[in-house]
Amino acid sequence: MTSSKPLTTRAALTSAVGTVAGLLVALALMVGFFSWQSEYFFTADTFITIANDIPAVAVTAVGMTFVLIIAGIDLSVGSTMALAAAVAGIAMLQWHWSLLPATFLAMGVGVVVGAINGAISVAWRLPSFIVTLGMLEMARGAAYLATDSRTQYIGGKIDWLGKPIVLGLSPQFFIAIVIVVVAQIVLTRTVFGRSLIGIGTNEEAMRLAGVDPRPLKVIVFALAGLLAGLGGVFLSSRLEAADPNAGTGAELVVIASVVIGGTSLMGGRGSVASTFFGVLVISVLEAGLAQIGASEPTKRIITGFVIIIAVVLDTLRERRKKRGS
Amino acid sequence: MTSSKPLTTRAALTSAVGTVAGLLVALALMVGFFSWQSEYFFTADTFITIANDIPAVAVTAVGMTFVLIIAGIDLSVGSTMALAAAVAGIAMLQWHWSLLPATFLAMGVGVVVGAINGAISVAWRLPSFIVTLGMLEMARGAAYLATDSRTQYIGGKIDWLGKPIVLGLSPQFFIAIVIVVVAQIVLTRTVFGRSLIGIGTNEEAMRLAGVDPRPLKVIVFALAGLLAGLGGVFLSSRLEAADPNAGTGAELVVIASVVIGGTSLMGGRGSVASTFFGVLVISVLEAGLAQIGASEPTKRIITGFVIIIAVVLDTLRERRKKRGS
Amino acid sequence: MSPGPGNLGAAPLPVLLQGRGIGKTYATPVLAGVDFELRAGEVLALTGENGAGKSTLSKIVAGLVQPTDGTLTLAGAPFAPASRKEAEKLGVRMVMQELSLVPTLSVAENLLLGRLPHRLGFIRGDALNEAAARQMALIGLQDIDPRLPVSALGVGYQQMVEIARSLVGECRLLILDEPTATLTSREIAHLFKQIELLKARGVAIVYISHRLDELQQVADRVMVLRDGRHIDTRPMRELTQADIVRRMVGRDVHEGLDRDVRPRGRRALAVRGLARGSVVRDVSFELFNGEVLGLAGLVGSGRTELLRLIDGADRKDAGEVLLGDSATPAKIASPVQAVRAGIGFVTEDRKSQGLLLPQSIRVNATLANLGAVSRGGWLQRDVERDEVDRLRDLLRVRSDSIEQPVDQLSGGNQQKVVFARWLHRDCDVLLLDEPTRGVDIGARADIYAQIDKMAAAGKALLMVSSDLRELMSQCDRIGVMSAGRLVRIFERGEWTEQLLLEAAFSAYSAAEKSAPQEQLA
Amino acid sequence: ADAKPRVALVMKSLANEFFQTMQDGAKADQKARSGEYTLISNGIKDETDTAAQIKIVQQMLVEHVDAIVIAPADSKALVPVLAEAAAKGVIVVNIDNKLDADALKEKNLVVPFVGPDNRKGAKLAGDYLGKQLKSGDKVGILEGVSTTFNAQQRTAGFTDAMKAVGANIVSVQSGQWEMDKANAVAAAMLREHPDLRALLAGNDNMALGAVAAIKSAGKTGKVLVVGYDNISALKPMLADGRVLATVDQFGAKQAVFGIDTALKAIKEKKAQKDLSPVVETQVTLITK
Ligand SMILES: Nc1ncnc2c1ncn2[C@@H]1O[C@H](COP(=O)(O)OP(=O)(O)OP(=O)(O)O)[C@@H](O)[C@H]1O
Ligand SMILES: Nc1ncnc2c1ncn2[C@@H]1O[C@H](COP(=O)(O)OP(=O)(O)OP(=O)(O)O)[C@@H](O)[C@H]1O
Ligand SMILES: [Mg+2]
Ligand SMILES: [Mg+2]
Repeated sequence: MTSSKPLTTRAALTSAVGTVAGLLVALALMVGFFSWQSEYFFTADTFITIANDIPAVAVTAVGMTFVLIIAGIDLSVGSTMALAAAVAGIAMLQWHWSLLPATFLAMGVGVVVGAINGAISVAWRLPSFIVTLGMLEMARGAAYLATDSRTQYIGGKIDWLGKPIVLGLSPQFFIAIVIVVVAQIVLTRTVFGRSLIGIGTNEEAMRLAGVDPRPLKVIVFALAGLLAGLGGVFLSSRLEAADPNAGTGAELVVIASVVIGGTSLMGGRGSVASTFFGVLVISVLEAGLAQIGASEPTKRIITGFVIIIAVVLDTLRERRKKRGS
Repeated sequence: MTSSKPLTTRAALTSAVGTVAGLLVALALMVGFFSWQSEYFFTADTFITIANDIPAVAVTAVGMTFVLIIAGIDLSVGSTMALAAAVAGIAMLQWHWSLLPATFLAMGVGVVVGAINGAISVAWRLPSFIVTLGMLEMARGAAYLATDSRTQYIGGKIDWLGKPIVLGLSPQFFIAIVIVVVAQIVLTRTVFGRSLIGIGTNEEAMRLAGVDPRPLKVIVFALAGLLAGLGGVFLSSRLEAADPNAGTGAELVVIASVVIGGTSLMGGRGSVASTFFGVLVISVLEAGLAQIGASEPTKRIITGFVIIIAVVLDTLRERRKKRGS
Repeated sequence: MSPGPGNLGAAPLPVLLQGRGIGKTYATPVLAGVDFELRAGEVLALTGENGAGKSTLSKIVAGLVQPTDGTLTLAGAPFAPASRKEAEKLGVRMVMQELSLVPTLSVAENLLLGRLPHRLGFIRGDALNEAAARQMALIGLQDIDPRLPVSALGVGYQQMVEIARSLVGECRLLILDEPTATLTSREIAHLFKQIELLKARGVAIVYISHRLDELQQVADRVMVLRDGRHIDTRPMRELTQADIVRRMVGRDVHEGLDRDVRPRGRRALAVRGLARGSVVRDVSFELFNGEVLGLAGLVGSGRTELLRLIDGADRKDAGEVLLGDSATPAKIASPVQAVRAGIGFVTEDRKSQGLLLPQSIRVNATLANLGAVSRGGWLQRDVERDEVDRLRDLLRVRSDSIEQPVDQLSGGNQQKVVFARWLHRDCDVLLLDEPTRGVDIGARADIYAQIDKMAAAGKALLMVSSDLRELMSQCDRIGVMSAGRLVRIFERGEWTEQLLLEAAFSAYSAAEKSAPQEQLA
Repeated sequence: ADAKPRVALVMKSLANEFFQTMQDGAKADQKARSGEYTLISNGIKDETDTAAQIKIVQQMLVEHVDAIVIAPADSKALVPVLAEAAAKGVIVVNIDNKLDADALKEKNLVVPFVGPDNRKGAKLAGDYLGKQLKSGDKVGILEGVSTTFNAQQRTAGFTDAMKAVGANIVSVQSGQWEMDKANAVAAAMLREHPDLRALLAGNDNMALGAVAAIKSAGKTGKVLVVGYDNISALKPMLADGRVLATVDQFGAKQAVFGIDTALKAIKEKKAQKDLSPVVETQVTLITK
């Protein structure tokens, strides 16, 4: 038995690298399988397409990671995406705003939706599951109202975000990467991030330590709303339209990605970096299944299976690590 | 400090009556509003239609109540309904089974799906949220496979369950009522029910007290599957067809009903009886909004709003009670 | 260096905190008309039975609970803290009776929770770890790496972290609510040294404990509460332990250090070569019907782990447990099998491992033996109510009714509910981990009486305690664990406090001077 | 690789029987003339998941297909990605749901539409129903997902026909294309308007839901129902009159027509912009 210090550092390192390594293995397996099935899969094109595909889900998943870390959940992100995109679309079409202010407006809408989620949960100490379930319905209704239940075609005005600029990659890809990196730093290096982990683990202890969890929780939900709003704009820019049905069911995909990335649904444990890889797993799976032309039932069954397997593997790894240490 | 007995009974009574009373007030308000809006709302017809409408959701919600009580969640119930109904439909159409054995088969399918959910969650100690999310996809895929993605018309063979027998009410209504009553008794009066509440409150304490939570959890998920399977048959019998898309999104409606009925998403607290009233609230709302011909956005917004308000009211009541005692 | 009890009378210290007519009413009054004063640089011991209102009074002072009556003044100014933060701003701090740490955060982060050193919101890791190490050194824990997650520490160490945390920052008044309930003498010595230093700096200390011998060591004055009322406050030196007890419970209580050795029956249990990692190493012993075998050891010596292994709660790496006279190992892979085999386990951490907090006393008490209150799977409410009423009276659980949720009970009464559960189960072998943690002296006597009764009925009891006096008074034999090994089993008559302590340290000093923390890795 | 042209068929929800039929038709056709082309077919989870469909189009581009035959989930939002496809030289053919003309214009794109006129189809059914109605009769419309173009077109077609006979449309509500949702809505309409004469459903699944609602209300035979799509489950209903009529738009053939158009363009080496804009396919009223 040696001194404990080197051990600690090593353990901490192994943990972060561990999750990502596990996900990389899963990714490699999938890429291998799909490459074997389709000669066109293992090409730069595929990966560029995937890369340009993920920003909307990725940024929304970043917000969801924070929410799960404080032991909350946000089922309204899909609707928020649609509502924010709808408002941005109207701003561009009817009020002739340009892309940048419209994007900020969308993020503002997201913040408001998220803050309402947070404020209601906090004020009456309600589980966020049910509050955001209500919001899922309300924000979707609002998106219908805003667009008059019709897809609003925006056109070239919004497509800049999704158009390739460097190496075939779009600005939204780079923005998403920056957000992931910044969020990871915030989570691991700041007082804010630590407080969130504390709240997710033992809210009462945080309260007793003089950290009021309430404003922090509202901020986290607002942040999730903001990022969902941005995700909505990203989605719109690929569609060049504001679709009132955009993001239907996105909440479950986003949550699945975050959980596959090793973030705990019980709160207190999570990493934005591995969320990103969780998003990749789902995207590669989706892309690959489409590329080999799998039938709908097959897709469903395989997707469900992969979600479960990915989480089982993560748990086993996590547990082995614990036993080892 | 007086003797404990009178206090106890009174408190217990107030509690049970309290939740239901709150829901009754909510129901009365809605009925009042819709009756004011539509001259045809306050008629026996309306209530008979609603009564014949709810059994599928009601029995599924009973299963969900048990799942929430052990601090689990089951997102796969909607897909399970479809899969079970599909299998029953095939049994009746292709193998020429009669209704009763086909219904048992459907419940059997539900039990298998639920038991798999439970077994996976228990074996790897995974959150049921993610396991059942995977199952949501898989069971839906299986339902597509079973029906070849086509609605299977079953016809008169299955309609007995949904046909009025007494006072315009159908056998499935009475079956649902019996199930609610039996489940409530099981929950409050049996060792099984007590153990579930214990597991939902503090699983580790139960384990150390010598109650193995694992088989009980598997049983609860299997039970939820069984009831979802029965719900699927109920749905089919009203429509006289097995629709592979049946029950899409039902999980959220069911969870909302259960939570509105005062069952805690955190586990350890819940009542089947009030779940039934939660189901009523959602059904009356849906029926009323359709009857006054509300637009789709209005429906969405009001539904979301009612979900949140109902839970806020329940929480306030609960809290007032606690403060009082 | 310190004023000490002796020279207190010489120059009365200035009054720091004064309470007048403090009352608190929940459903029923739990505090009524309490007057008290606290002087700078003194240690005021607060004692009383479980549920007397000690924690409630402390929480009022610390801003965690608002009084329904009465006023407080701090250094002459009105003092009505609305939150803990507000109280802490004025230098009033409290170590809670129940642990309130964040297991996923590191020791350092927990120590400085709410005041993490940062620059523009970014945590300054070095400053954090340095400050934490300094803080830990104050209470003699310089060996623990502040970067470890708290969850890697045992309960005892976690308690030490709690204490260390309260010493961070400006402090004028410190409340310690049963800080030593899970500590052994080594840690307690560190704590007392720290208390002396604080006193010398003029800090006023409220010290709550059920261990009266401790009070004699540290306290300058003693304040006794009974049923939420102030009974008496006097200088410590004017009182004997018996005086204090009489004031607390209103009657005499006999602990009796010199009991006769109980007649030993047949073998109830044999443990052979039990091991798990470096926490429990090759432990073997036998336990007999009708005896109480104590387990002493330092915090982290592996006593809890040993009980958990016997109970099947954790997986063992090696070894076996034999039941009764049987020569074949019993198959006990889970607590469920243990209970079925007649082994009960009163856990150390009642909050996370024992109780269903939001549920009633009734539900909690019958949990391990639902079969006795049911027929064919159906609960028999009347039977259950009668049995729980009986248990409640037997153990004198202070509560409004058996329907009261246990999270509304005081700590000691919660402990009694856990104990009641295993009385109800009626096991052949009972594993007791700190069974009197936080239990007052009167109630302790109740529990001892039950232990006695069970032993007399031929049950076998294995009791872990950090309170050597308790072990010495209650046990027929005492085993001592050190660094995961069972180093020696003393028979009654062989032991002295000194010998027990030496044994407890033995495996550590043999390996290295650097103490038990190596097992933390 | 092989010299055979590779055609990607991108469908809407394969959970919907109509598209399933369409896909099966295409697969059967490909099997019959497997020497002529290869087929990759894909669909999305539900009809509103536009983003997922875009992803599929992109994957097909990555797969280097020669042609894309698509039933767009949204008539506007799919245009940009299809423009991208055309720019890469992939032949794009639109089936089922017509792409928005303005959006195509902005992208300077010509995409041949091979498919039926939904409005016309709905009007066929509506007109047939109209013969049994008199002026002032109350009718209700069960719309699909209101945000989709097909749903809107069918509602418009029904409305045209009802206006023509002077019937009174008392309610238009969405049944989300689904049987159980339509059932609940139809039940409410029947209660609210006890003298309702007919229910016009945007697809046959919803018609099935309506039939069930009529039965529960004890009004079988008193309320007429028309549907759209001619799914197999409807046959017994048509036979005994519980459903008056439905519309067949020959889903099984639609995709094949689209594929033919694409193959022809490839064979003749025509550029996208030279393709003829509309190839209308047949819609037929089915009453038995
Ligand atoms: N939140 C609450 N609601 C109702 N009663 C409460 C609540 N908190 C404490 N009590 C009651 O107040 C009384 C005093 O409790 P307190 O915790 O102050 O006792 P204590 O003297 O610290 O006892 P112990 O030695 O067991 O820790 C108890 O009878 C307890 O049941
Ligand atoms: N859940 C756990 N995870 C990791 N290490 C643990 C855990 N529980 C205990 N340990 C470690 O195992 C060792 C033995 O702890 P154990 O609790 O058995 O000791 P103990 O003598 O009962 O002391 P205590 O008074 O702290 O309970 C300690 O070093 C402790 O830090
Ligand atoms: Mg206390
Ligand atoms: Mg211990």
